[in-house]
Amino acid sequence: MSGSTLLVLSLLMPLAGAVLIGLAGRSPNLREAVTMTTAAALFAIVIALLMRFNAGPAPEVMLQEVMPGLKLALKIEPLGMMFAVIASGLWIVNSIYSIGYMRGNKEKNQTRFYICFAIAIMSAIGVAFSANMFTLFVFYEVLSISTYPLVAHKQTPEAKASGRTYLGLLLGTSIGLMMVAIIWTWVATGTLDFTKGGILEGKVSGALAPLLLALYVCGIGKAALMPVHRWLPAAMVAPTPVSALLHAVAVVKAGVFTVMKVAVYIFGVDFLAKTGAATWLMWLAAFSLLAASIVALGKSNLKARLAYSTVSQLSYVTLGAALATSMGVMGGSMQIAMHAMGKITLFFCAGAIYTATHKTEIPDMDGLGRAMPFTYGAFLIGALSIIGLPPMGGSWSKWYLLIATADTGQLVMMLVLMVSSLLNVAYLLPIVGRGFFAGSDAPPAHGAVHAAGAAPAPDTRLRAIKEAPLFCVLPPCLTAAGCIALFFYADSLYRLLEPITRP
Amino acid sequence: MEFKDAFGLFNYWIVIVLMMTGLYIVVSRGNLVKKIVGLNIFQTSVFLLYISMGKVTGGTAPILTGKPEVFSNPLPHVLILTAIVVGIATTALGLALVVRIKNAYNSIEEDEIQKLDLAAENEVDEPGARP
Amino acid sequence: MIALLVEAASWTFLLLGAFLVLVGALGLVRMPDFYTRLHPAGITDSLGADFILTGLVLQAGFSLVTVKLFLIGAFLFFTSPTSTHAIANAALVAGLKPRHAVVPPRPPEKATQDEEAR
Amino acid sequence: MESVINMALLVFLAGTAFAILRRTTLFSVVMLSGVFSLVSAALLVHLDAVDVAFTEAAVGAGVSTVLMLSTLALTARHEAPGTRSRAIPLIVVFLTGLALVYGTLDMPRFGDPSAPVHQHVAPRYISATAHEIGMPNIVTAVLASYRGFDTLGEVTVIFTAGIAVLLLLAGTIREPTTATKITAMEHHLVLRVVTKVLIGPILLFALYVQFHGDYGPGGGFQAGVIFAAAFIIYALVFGLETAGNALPGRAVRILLALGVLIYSGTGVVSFFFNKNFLDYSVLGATAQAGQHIGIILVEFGVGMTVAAVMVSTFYAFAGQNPPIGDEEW
Amino acid sequence: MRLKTMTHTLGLGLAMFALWLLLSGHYTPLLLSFGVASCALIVLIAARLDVIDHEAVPLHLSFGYFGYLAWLGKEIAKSNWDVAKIVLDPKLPISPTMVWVPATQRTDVGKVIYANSITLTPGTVSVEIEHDRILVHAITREAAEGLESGDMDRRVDQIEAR
Amino acid sequence: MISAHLPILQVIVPLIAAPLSAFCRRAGVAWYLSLVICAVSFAISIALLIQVLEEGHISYLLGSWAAPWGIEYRVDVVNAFVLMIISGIGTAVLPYARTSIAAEIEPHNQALFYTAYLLCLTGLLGMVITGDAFNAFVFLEISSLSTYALVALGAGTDRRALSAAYTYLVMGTIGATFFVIGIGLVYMMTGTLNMADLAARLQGLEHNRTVLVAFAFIVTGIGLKLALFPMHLWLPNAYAFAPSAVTVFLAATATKAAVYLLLRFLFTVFGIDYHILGLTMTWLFTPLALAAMFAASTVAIFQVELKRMLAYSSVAQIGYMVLGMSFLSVTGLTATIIHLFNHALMKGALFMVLGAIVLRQGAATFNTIRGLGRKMPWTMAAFVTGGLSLIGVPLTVGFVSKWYLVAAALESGRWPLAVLIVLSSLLAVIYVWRVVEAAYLEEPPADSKATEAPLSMLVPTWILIAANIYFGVDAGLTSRIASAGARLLLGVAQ
Amino acid sequence: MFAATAIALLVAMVLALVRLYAGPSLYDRVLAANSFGTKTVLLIAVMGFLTGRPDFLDIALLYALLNFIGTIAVLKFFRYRSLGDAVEEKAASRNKEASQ
Repeated sequence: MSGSTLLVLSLLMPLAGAVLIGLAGRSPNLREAVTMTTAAALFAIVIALLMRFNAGPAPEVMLQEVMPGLKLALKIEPLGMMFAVIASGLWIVNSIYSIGYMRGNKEKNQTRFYICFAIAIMSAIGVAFSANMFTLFVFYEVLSISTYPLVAHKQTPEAKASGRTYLGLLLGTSIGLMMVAIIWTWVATGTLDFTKGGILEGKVSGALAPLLLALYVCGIGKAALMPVHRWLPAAMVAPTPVSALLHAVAVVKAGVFTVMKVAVYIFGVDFLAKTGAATWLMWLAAFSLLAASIVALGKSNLKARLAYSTVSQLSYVTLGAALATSMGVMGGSMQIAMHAMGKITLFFCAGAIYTATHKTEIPDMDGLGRAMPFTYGAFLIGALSIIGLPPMGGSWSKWYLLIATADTGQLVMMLVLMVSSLLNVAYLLPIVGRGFFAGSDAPPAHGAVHAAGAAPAPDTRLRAIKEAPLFCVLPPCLTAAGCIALFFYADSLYRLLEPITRP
Repeated sequence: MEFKDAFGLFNYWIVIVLMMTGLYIVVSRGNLVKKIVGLNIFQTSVFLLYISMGKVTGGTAPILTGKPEVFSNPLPHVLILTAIVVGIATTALGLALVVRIKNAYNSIEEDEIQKLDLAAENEVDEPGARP
Repeated sequence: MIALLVEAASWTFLLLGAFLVLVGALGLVRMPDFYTRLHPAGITDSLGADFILTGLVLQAGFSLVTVKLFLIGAFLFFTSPTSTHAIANAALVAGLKPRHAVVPPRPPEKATQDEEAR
Repeated sequence: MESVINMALLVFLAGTAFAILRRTTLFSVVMLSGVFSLVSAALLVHLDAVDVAFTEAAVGAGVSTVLMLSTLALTARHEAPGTRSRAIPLIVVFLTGLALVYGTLDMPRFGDPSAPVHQHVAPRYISATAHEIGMPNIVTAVLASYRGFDTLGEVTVIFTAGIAVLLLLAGTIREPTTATKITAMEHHLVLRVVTKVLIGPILLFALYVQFHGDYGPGGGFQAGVIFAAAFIIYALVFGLETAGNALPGRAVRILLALGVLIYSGTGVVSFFFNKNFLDYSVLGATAQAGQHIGIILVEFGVGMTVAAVMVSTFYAFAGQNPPIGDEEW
Repeated sequence: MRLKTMTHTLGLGLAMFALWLLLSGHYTPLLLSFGVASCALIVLIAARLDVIDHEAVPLHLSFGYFGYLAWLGKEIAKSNWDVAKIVLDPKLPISPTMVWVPATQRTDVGKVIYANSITLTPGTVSVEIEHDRILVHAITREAAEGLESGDMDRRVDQIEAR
Repeated sequence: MISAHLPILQVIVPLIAAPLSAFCRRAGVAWYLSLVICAVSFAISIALLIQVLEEGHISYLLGSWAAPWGIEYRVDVVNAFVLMIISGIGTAVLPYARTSIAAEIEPHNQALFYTAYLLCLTGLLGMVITGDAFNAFVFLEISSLSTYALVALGAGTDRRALSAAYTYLVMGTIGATFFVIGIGLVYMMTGTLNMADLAARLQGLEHNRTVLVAFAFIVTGIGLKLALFPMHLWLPNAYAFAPSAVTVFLAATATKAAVYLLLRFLFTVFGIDYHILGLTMTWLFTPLALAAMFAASTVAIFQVELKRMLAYSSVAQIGYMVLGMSFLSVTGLTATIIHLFNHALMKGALFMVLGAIVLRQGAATFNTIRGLGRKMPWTMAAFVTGGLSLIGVPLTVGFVSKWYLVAAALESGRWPLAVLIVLSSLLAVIYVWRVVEAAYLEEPPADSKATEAPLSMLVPTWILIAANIYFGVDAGLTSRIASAGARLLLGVAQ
Repeated sequence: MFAATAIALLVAMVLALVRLYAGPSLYDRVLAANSFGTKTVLLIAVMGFLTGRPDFLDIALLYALLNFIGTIAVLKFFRYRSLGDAVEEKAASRNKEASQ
């Protein structure tokens, strides 16, 4: 099979999966089998593409010329390849987890869930392989729309409100700002192709470049940079597999991925550095990074805390892009992968806890670690990776970013990174700590109210809790292992990404 | 402007006054029949505007008599013949609508009808309401 | 000579007609109530119109125009009393009372020659 | 002298328009609007637009008045006192008027023979009608031939109106009852006799106007209106049911459509001679004769549709059930 | 079709054609044939409308009608003068009166002629027609008395020859 | 031979069919006739478009009288495109209309409905194809009169159709009369009515005050007809209460023809060099268009009745078209022309969906569509797709329009306008999403008996939806035509 | 002379208009309108001569005809409150009252 066929297939496969899932909606088992098969097949295709990409010229394909000069086209480049691998790989894990979670919680409308999920993956792959900004934008929008039913899945008023915030912010920023930026680029340069070294140099004056960059970055709502991050915590009402999808597999990753692409292929690192267009962005990212961490510290809802953690962690990527050096780009790009693996682990664990105990508040979770050792173990590994401690994958990205700040002499930024790591420790590790060590005898402080009533004694309560179903526990363990593996195999990732950092 | 010039335009000015009277009746009155009458006046005055521009001083109606004569411009006449027909068609249709409105609302006053319409609009919110 | 005479006659007719029309219109304004107004209106319709038309006929000589003027006259001759009668009748039927006259009571039926209307 | 009459009529018109604005009795308004049409028609005659005057009289003073009266009979007699603000309409209208007056400043003066209108297009009609069409009435020539397509449009407009009125009112036409005859004015001796006498001449006049449109003012449209007037007066006096028996609504509907078909059919014939639509020159031995035949045919179509539309519209209006309840006049 | 109706029909057709010739002024074969067609159409329509009878085509009126017209013209002139005087008189000397006057005509056409004649003469207006009498509104007492003399009534009777 | 007469056939085929259909006593027969005629008409328009694309403009002399003396039909790429839109939608509506009309209109009116429909089509086609200013007025009136009647037919289900039709009639007549005044004034100064001739003779009269006023009146008159804000007040009710099939047809065609007329007068008759044109555009059209985009969209958000909501949305969309013109650039006009087409597709489809809902539920309000996503999946899926197109999501036609519009704004350096354009399209997100939420995220009432719409309605709807997608994915053809049209109007070489 | 006649007619028309506007009864208005119509007929006839084209009398004839029809329509309207065949209780009863 030729590379371009494979490319097209990588889009068609999840799409076909969506259709088949719809057809198989009557029989849950068949439906889930289809999901799994599709996920596996997609991963295989992506891996095949990876091999082909490593071996020779990048596969590319032109799908359709929408308007004169404006093409829907796919092309593989390193960053996208990495994103595709992450998305397709995590889909498998996430699917397994979904089966456990959705069945465990007896969610309604599961067929719709799986269909939308498949379409979301399709669009994530599309985003990853886009050959130009237009194509990327198209898939970006498809992604927003296809995930909307997932966010509003529960159909409660709260879910609907979150759905509204989610879609409103994502569509609003993308159509309202990013589209303008894209058309501006088009009008200025006559092309939207992702080109190494950027296309804007000489086409847009240095004074306007920050403005254009602002349109892009604020337009990419999925990157959840601080003023436009509201959708992310709001989307926490969704079922946990969806959160995992949002935070790790596709959505936010598509966002920061797009930021990276814009920085590297539209503006070009040199152009950014030369004009200083990204300086403001660097400060914004830094602010976002710290502020979100501090907010996370104050959240007692586990998923909300993780959500703010995501906001914070994503800012690392943006910061990497904004530093406008090769090391920054490298660190940012790696952070995409590392964070994906770490955060998905954490969410899986949160979901597993919820499935097993129906608890969402951190103070209620004292001592759960002893009842659910696998879950909490995985959580610990994920947390460490997020914090950036060896031997977890997360340490590499933080490392490169630190080098980048040193390269550019941004000592303040270096300080910010360090403070941030401390904050990470402060909001993540206590969860694990309380899980294992707190509340062994006394009823949890917050539980006092319900303990007063007919609630069973703490011991029996704890004893009643078991690990979540296998399908819920296995995936976090796998991804936790992945976190560790990434530490040891970061080299291949580096080699994959290396071309983009070369001028 | 010389007096003679002004006089040459005086015709047009009165025609404009007529037009505007008609238009004013249409926009300011709430009675549906009177609105139609206003439209009629408006349109008729426009006809006069056209015909005025076709008039040649000392000219005569554009029907050949075999003698060499100065004729007024026939084209505006043709146009206005058509326009009159359009006007009567509009009037007939408008009046037919008025009759139907009277049947349906028992009123031909715009204000009352609007009130009734508004009430209907508010009803839609209620469950099971069918307009 | 004849032409002059005809011209003079035509003038006379026209001016007389114009005068009568004016008088009729004046009466229409001056008279106190609906029923009395019917009479001066009749002046315009009958002699006023006829005089003016006659004056015009004299101007036109014998031609198609004469025929048409004559037709107008004939038409008015038929229709104007009919309209006037119809208006008066309608007013009476609707109950409009004359202000300066009493509607006389219906005299008793003399004979029963009914079924007049066809 | 001419300008005196002109001015006087214009002032009449203004006076009438203001009176219409002021009156709240709708009946007066309708009468005044009839007068408005009548005066403007007189003014049109004065401005040499005899064909237009003919039409305006037939339409404005005749048909409109009858239709408006029927509407009044079915709706209301008085305008409710206005509650709405009149300032905004006044300002809008005033500004519009001001704009128009501003526009007049560069206009050629009234009656100026050197105005641009008299220099282009129109002179050709005046000079070429005699040999190209061969009829004295230039207006008819332009109407039916040079701009014959506009007139086809006009017939379609009137056809549309006829269809529209049928669509709106046909559903609410009352079934004839036994009592209906009472209100025919047949017992009205004078009206009955005079109407009977007049119907023949009116019809004749209509047909005269129909066939002499080439020579003098008139043509299919005016003829159609007069023709319909004969039926209307008949229906007024002898009752709608009698009229409906003599000329059923279904027949009227067929005639309504037939007129348009005659007109457009005449145009289509040119196709068979590989000429453009509405090119009548193929219809006769010579181009001029062809034009003449074509014009007679299309005028006939116009007359038929117009008459049928007028009659059917009158039927539709007059056949409505009057609302129950009365208000004092 | 009865003979009487036939004559009426024929009369109508001929009258119409005469009128056409008077109106037309163009005597080309084309227009003449249009004329014939038109008259035929009118007769057809009239028959359909059922208006062909002695009322529509008053063949029964004698030639005395024209004499009557002359007399009526004189009367009209006279009464015009009277009413004009009243209108122009600053005092407006009116004495409105309403009276019933007998109408002795045999046919409706006769009655209509009488009623219209009354209306045509200014000063008197026929307001209502009953079987054998007409309610008249007169502007002065004298005008009413003039009618009550019955002169006009008789003259109209006379033109109903048959 | 027949190809020489295509321009006139375009108009007289429906014109002759209209009286013929009036003979039909049964609605079914009239429907068949109309369907065939509309299809023929559509075929003719496509043939014309092809011919025009190949050969440039076509001129057809009616009655064989040479141009300024007789009436000329002048087909170029701009009006050929609009003709195609009108006749295409006209054809697409008919299969749909049969079921819809049978349900919504009193039986005795159903046969004549098709006559009025054909007349409306005739009028629209006639006013678009003609090269004569007054002839445009006549056909404008044919379409208007039949439209009033068609709208009033909605009285079969809701009496408000009558008052809506009346308001439409009054406003429409005022507009038409203004238009006639304007034409009269230009005729006064030039002595001609032929548009091309007018354009030539208006040269040198740029500063003539009469011509200036004529310009103002023509623009205002057409503005009323096309519901340019704030002269749009007639439109929402007219669309909301007309029978569904009529709404589809009108929403997709009527204002389009008016926009075309405006383009024709602004750019062909008065010409790009007309001194006041730029000022009008900047100081009148731009603010009005923006006001339309925002005010109408905002009002749309608060509507309960869906038809009316979309009607307000139409007002906003007209704002886009007008805004496109106001840039006076090739890209801007391309945006306008392509949006004529695109908007016809999306509004046509969306109103068709509403018609299907009306058929099944009796009315289309937020109340009656609750949970319909499950009960009428195909119908609601069509709505979602159409709604996305309205919002301007990529791969739909709406995106293409928006793309050109924003590009035009950026090209002209007025980037705040670009931002405003997209912001206003975000308002569309809100009202479209209210529907989506109600249809998909709410449970249907327990006693709901709603079933999927009949195929006769679904198929036309989905044809239009498919067109929405197809021309959104491959806008090459439409954008080529639109930009050729824009160049033609602006007099820029190809 | 034509001019004098025309002016006299115009003045007469003004007077008729005054009556038309002033009323007071509706019948006065009908009468005035009818009278106005007759004067217009005459005016048009005279104007034909005034402008030297007396062959437009068809229009005057038409006016006369329409004037008549208009008046009949008005009357029917008054009497029966409808131009159709409606039976109207009130009109019928009025009729009776008036004739008694």
